[in-house]
Amino acid sequence: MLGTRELEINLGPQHPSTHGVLRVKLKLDGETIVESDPVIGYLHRGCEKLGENRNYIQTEVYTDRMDYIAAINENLVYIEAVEKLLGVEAAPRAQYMRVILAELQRIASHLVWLATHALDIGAMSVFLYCFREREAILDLIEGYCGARLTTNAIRAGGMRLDFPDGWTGAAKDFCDEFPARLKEYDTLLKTNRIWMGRTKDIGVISGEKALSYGITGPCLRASGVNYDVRKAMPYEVYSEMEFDVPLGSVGDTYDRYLVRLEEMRQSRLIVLQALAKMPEGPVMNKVPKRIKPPAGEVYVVNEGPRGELGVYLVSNGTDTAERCRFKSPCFVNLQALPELAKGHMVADIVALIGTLDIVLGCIDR
Amino acid sequence: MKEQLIQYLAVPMLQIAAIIGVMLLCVMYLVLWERKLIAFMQVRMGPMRVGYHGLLQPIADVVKLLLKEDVVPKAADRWVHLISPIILMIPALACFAVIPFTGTSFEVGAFTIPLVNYDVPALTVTSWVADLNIGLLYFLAISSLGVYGLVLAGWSSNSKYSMLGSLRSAAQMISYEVPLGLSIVAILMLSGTASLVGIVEAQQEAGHWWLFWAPLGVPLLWPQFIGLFLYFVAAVAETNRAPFDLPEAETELVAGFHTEYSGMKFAFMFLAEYLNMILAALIVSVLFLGGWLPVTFGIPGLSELFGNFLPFLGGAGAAITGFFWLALKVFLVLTVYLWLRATFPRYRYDQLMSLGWKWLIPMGLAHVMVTALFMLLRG
Amino acid sequence: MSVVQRPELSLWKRLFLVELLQGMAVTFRHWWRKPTTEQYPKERPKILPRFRGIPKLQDHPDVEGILCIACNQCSIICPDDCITVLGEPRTVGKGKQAKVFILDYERCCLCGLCEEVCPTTPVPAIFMSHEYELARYKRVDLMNDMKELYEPQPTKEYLK
Amino acid sequence: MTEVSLPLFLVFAAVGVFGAVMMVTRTQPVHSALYLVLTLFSVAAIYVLLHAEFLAVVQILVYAGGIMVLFLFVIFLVRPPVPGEARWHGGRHVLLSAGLAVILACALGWHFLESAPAAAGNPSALLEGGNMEQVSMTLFRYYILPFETVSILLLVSMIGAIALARKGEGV
Repeated sequence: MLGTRELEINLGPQHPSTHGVLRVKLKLDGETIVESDPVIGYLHRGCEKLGENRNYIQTEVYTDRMDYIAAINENLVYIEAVEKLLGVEAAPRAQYMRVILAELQRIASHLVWLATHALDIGAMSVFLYCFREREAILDLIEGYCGARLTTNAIRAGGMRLDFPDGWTGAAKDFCDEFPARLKEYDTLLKTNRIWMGRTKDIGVISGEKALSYGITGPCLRASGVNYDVRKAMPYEVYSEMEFDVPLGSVGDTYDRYLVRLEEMRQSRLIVLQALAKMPEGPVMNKVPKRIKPPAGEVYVVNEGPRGELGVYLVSNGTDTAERCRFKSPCFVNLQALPELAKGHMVADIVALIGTLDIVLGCIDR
Repeated sequence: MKEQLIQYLAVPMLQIAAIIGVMLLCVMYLVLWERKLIAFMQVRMGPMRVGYHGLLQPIADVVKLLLKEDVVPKAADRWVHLISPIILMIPALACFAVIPFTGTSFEVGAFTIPLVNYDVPALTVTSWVADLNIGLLYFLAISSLGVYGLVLAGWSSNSKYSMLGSLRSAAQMISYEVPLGLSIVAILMLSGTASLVGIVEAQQEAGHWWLFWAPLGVPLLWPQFIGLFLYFVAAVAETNRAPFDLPEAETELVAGFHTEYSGMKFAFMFLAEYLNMILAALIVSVLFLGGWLPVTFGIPGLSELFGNFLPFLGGAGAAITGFFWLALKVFLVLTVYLWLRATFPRYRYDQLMSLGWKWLIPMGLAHVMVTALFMLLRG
Repeated sequence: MSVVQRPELSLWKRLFLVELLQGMAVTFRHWWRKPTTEQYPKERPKILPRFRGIPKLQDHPDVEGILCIACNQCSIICPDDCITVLGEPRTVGKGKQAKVFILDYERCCLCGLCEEVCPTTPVPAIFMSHEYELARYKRVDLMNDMKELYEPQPTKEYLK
Repeated sequence: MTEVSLPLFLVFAAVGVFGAVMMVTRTQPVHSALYLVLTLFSVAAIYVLLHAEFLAVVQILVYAGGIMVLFLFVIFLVRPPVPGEARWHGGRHVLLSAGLAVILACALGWHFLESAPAAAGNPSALLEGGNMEQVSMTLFRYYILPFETVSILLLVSMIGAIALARKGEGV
């Protein structure tokens, strides 16, 4: 006689909360999610193939456009791979500069995450407050390299340019002002009962399961696994920096929120330390103008804002890579969405897409 | 017969026309105030282009909505799709019939209509269209009809998002009508009448707003604060405003029940939503905040001073003063509405339901009991 | 490493909606802060010295004639192949100079590599200008030849 | 009835009958429900004409505002409409329903003819001070025991319905 049927819904690709162009096929029982199936590929631009057809200098331009929220981290990991192929090291001052810029970019990226995540859950004002602070960071980045998002700032052997006059002072000013702003976000969200209700115990994933999915970055640490590339295999001058790796205890959306907020505080500390320790000197080591690394292959990882960014390069001795592959943390993290979403309400799916902090440019490449 | 016709047909018609006109204007500027206020709270500026600081923006918006193409989905039920914005709009407007905007009535002297040489006798025009002895119930009954508009809009669009939005809204409005009604019951008991005019007059007699009703003479024991809180929360939920704006939660359901609406039909839905907001604020002001009574009401000396600050206009001055105080109260209540929207995240559907059924309804029942108890003890 | 604290609401805070009111206080304070909005066409953004706008050509008073030596390096490094250069013998001195220089803004990604590789002294012949308004009515307007590349873009004045 | 209310009554009665007829003849359940709402409204309007404002408001509040919305809810949820599925069941059903209608009309007519003068009651008492007081006095003073008994009965049936509906879920 009477039976129930599942309702199928297409969340995206045209939808206000899909962070780019993601499509999620949802099967609902009432408002409860029975099954969710992310469909990707709407933003595919063939960055990896382009990396095999453009030379090493040109390919960096494409890395800007993969994870457009955190371009400097993408630049950095790619250039590190090229440097490893070439067998050169960055100039000491440049290494500090890279850390400063990468950490600022991490703060900016986390701010975008917080902004969109809060907006997904309905807190409008946090969105604009976060973008105000991000604007300050983007101004710093623009002041350094001339572009806000598509930075193209790092070169094999060091940095393209030194910091302009007054830049370090401005960066310090930002770091001084930032904790007060973070406190405001805490007042609006951290202890807010609606926010807690919407995030606590939503999308719980255990450390073991997170590892088996291959999740990295804040999402993994929120599940209590202490793995941060900056600590595990330090690159650049991270071994000289003192910072804390925040871990979560439950592994739910609220933990992921707390972990990322704490990471912003730690990133700020790293920036301050690096600014204080930065030596004087040239920013570029001697590197041939035409980059022609010897034949060989490398795989380099570093810690992006979303997790472990990886680059795999195979050189055949010419100025163009034989193989160029990028490991995107977002892609791996998104895999866990069906697992996280199962049994939650349809409103939670947007919170979960938000909490995974995906950038579709990075997933589809 | 003719006099009756004027008294019972012509005057109410004019009143209705005036209320609709003024309220539509209010809605236009409420939208602008919403955009401006939320912008200020988000360190933005809001509309700045049309007119001085965007003051003509509402007019531009109306023109835009009027000229927009009316899109009806192919699989939609055309008739229901057409009438649901109207169904949404009519109850919202009909509720204004019982609202007393000011206490003193206007005296209109006898005059002659020139062309037809018709003598209109002297009239006393009140600020309300009808003073029903069941005014509050009328408000509850009529406002509960708005849900049809939402439900049918969602169903007739033949879209899954619209459908989910309308189902949510129906459940939400039905469940929050109960705490809304319960919070009103205490006021009903205090006033001893369900007429909105009677309720304000009862406050005038009591010498204070019902919000500050202090039973047993204890100065800072104001049980109606709970009533106000209950009413306000329930009204925010009834009007589908943040943080309870689930039927149109844009991050989940795109735009909820009005996803498939455009142009004039969308404008109607939009108007109805804001009319309901104004209505809820009016009811709060009348029930708890003393309606047209001045803000200083109950403070000796000041009360008389601000009761009529246009004494040279006589009765009309008092009427305008009352109108001003009511408008001020409504404006403040609406500002709180918008403030909430600028601050809070959105509840989830099940949380909203449990808040309504597990907290607000028991609280409402307890509130009625407590008020009744205090009234009994007082004798 | 350290485990983040998960705050719990105390009963007192729960009952009196303390944290909700605190949140409202934050938005209320922001009400009175100066807006960060930039009224764009009316107010112009502050351009920082290193800003990378659209690439343009320039000459230098120390060098006679056209600064560009048609070495094609910018055209080679360009990841989007948006530069076309044809050379001719220099009118003054020896070497080459640009005869045709076409820049397709439609494809340009503003990466700045062309400026970086330009070998001319004392300034690079192709440089990242501070112009950023690229909207045109026709796509063909985005193809710029040498004459247009030398001209600074006229800036419209917005009164309103 | 006064001179104004007679034409009004005729209008509302006609609308009510029209709504009722349309309700039973529509194939689309949602349309039927909407016509039923129309009928309920005209009945409420007739209550107003009879000076039973309270009853009119309650009619709208309970039937139109509450029960019919739940009806719509159920119609939406049960299954999407399949056009053309509803069939005309032939003469047998028409005969049966016509017969029932005639019997109902006879019964009602007989009742009203028999007891018309007595049923009018005392209209002046109804008009005094609004009939909300009248209704509440009747319900909560004179008939408090039956009223409470009925509410307990309703509560029990409600709980029973919930228990039956959730049987399969092991509650």
